[in-house]
Amino acid sequence: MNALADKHVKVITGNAAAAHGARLCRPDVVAAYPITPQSEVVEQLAKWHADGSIDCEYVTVEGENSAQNVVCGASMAGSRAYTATSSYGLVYMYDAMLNTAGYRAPVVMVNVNREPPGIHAVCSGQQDMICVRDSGWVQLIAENCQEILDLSIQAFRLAEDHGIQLPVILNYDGYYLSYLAEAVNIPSVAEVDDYLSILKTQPKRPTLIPGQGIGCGSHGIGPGFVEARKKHMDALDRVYQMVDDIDAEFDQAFGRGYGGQLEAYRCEDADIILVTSGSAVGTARTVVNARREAGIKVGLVKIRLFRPWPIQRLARVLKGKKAIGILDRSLCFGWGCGPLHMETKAIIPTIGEFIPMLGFIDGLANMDITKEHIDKMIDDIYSASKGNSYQEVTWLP
Amino acid sequence: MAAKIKKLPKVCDYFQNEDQFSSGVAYCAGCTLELHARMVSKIMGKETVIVGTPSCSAPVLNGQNAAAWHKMGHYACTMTGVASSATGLTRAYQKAGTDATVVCFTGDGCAQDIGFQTLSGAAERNEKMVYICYDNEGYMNTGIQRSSATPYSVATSTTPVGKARKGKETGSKNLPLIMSLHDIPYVATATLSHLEDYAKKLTKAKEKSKEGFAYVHVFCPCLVGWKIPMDSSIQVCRAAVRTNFFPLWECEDGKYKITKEINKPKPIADLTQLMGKYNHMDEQMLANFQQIVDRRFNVLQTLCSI
Amino acid sequence: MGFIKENEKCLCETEACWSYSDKLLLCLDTSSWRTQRPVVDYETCNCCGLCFVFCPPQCITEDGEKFTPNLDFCKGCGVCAKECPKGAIKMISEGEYADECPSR
Amino acid sequence: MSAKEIRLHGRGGQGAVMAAKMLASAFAIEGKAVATFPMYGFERRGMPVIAFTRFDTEQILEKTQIYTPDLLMVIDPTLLSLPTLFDGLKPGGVLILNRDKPLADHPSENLEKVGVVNATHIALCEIGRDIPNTCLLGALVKTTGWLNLTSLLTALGEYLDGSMLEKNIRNATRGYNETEVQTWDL
Repeated sequence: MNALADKHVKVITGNAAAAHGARLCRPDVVAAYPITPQSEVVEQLAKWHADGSIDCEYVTVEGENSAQNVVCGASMAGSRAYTATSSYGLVYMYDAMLNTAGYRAPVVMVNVNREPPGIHAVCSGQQDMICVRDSGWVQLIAENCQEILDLSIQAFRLAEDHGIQLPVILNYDGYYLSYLAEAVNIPSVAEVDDYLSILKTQPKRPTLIPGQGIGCGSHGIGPGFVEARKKHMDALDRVYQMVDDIDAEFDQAFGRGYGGQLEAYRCEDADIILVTSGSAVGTARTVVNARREAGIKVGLVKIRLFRPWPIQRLARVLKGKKAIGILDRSLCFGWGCGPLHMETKAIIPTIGEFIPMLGFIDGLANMDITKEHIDKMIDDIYSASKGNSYQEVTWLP
Repeated sequence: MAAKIKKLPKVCDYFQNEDQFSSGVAYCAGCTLELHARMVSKIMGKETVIVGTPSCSAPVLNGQNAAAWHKMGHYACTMTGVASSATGLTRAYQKAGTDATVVCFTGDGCAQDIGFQTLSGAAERNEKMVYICYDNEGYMNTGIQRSSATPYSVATSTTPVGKARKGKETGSKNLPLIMSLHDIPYVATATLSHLEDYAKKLTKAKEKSKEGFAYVHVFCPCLVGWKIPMDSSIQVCRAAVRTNFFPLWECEDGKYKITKEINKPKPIADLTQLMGKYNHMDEQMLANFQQIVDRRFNVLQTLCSI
Repeated sequence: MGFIKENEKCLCETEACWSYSDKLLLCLDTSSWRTQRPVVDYETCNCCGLCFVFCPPQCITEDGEKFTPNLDFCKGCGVCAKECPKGAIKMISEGEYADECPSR
Repeated sequence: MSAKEIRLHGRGGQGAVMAAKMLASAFAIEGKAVATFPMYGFERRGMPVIAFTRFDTEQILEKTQIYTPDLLMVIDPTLLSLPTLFDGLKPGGVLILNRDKPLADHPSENLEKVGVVNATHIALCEIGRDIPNTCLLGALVKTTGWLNLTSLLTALGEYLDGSMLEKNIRNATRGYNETEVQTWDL
């Protein structure tokens, strides 16, 4: 295991890892508004800014809506722009997020997952990212502190790629990851510069330079609107391959790869699969390992790319399995199940066969997704795989 | 014997540019906003980036697909996001060392209402930009609804004249004064009847924006919404100044000054009679209105005496 | 909707909606809005230039000699006539000119 | 040594969260895998706070709260009366306690060992304020022997500098030296 003897390894929180990730990518403009449990990110960046150890414009805005508009504007003027938020803040910037996506501004944003408004809860939960699912952003989800840092770097690489030009949200669980301190390997700025240097070899995206008669955000009139939307969808299509590729590049450069769009953990010979995302994956790995030792052929799919949804790769992993369970930390209102569950159901035609699917809703509002819970889920999936009747959606605890 | 042009009016001395707009653009015939927009484009210089929102100006400021209506740099944004988007642009140019004058160009609906938070926030941070609010006293683009800039008693489609109520029951928010209390380098009011005063102020605002936030509040009558004859908009501007309804003043580095002193202010009825939106006013309402105008002017005079 | 196909010419060369004034500057035929036109009586005109500065679409031109409304763009609002201190500009109904060839 | 789980109980402002992080860093210095996180909603001075620290020779994958701790650290003596304090404590469990006197009775049947130190008193002497957290970390080192004092003192340097670092090094060292260990045969 990593030791602090290696001077690049530090015990830091998920939030600090996110801040380091941003720092290493050397953003030109950072704008953010503090919110629990994200505040540590903006505080850390502010501290580095005050120390003069990061060279950026740091805008202490008066609300998240402004934060999003600042980074969108800065990005369109050619800056590398970064913001961070959570929950109420995320939904407060919704109109501006749509703008950012429509402008194809390659902004990178960290969203520290927390329950959004409705029932007040200063607690973990992934409902916030579900609220902005259809905003046209790319959405990634991290499992642990190291991945938060690594994925921050990958997010800039992805967002700014000339073939993509889309804003990216990096999600990670509030509390369970935001405040979790683990040993994290922090690369050097030079290493990250090197990894991102490929962006400099690409054609320049259009930027709003004064005096050149350029306008940004014209009215899409008739076919112009349709064309812009179609291009956006096409770019999202290109994200699949790009996410796999840049993760492989990252593995080569830093020795840490994560599987791209998703990680299929012990899935190859598995009869049953549990699909989940975020911090719950770590706990699920330990349970899967234990059940494997007990002779149950169970595999685990970790969703890293939530938008666009990894249709093809997920379908390939799930094909031929006897039963699938999906663990959600949020709700899909109107479907009576969780969003990952609903999206997995939607790829049944791509899988090409019917497989029993069991949804589990757990981890709302800081409720702990325990090993016991996951054990029970695997029991249920296993039972369904044997042809027994099953409950389609189970709420835990 | 026909006269020859000896010299052009003084306001022309302030022009840095040709008119940057296309000759034919979609403002109503006789609209002061068109004159305003063209003046801004002449005065603000080459490195201007105009930040605008959905409003009467959007079909003129925003491009259409790949084509444009004017030659300035332009950024379209949401109603809430004018000052914040402009902040993003300003900071990006600062970081890159690019010369730029970022000019927010919005109506009162955005500045005073939905975008007020971001305006106030950007002013408090003293962002280096010019913010020009064209005040047409309501949401004119969407069908003449009231805004917080709509004055007392005005009939709009959301404050109509009925049996129980007659127009807007409260007065308007005094935004230029509020902005001056943000301790920013420059705040001014202007209107299109007093063009030299206006040009001077825009020029000063541009200079001051190198130091920080400059705010210019421009009284801009809307023919349709205010029920004014097509040829009379400039007259209405002039009457607004002469009645002290819209005094011309500036506040430079905390020092307030009336730039156009009115020796014998006219009664407010001289203004209201020019417009259909005040048609329902009775004596009592006029007296109330006069009181509001006098009170606000007194506050301004007091500030100018400091 | 042919442009949606791969490799086909698009309306916008970029991924998003950017406009370029040097490539295409749009222009409305605002002269068609007009129901009356300004006619200057140059005997009365003292060349003060107020029409020139107050004209909302800024379509009055000057050539060093005199001020002339550009009827290609004049919307016929009448602000120039109203603001003229000499009363040298009259707004005349377009009906009077209906038989003339269009000015452009 | 296999995996150990530690639960820290303190009050907002006493540095329970910081102590948990420092402890994690100290284990990391010794080459262990570590994971630590607090669980609270609002950050309020005086409100009871829980923090969790895990360390292991293997990579730590689980992200759950700690339900069956090997060790409890009680930073505020008044929290000893918390009815849920000993919930889940593993047999052979350890308690690190900030208190001016040893325990008079055996509070939990799974509790084998208690390290008691008057950390509030020591912190007031050494730091001048009631920040007993680093003193209790010294007590943990002494009571358990799970890590070396030097690792702990090195770890403090990752979070503190200048005179605060010196004061806390003295605070931790006195914690190590002045801890009284009580044991029970289970």
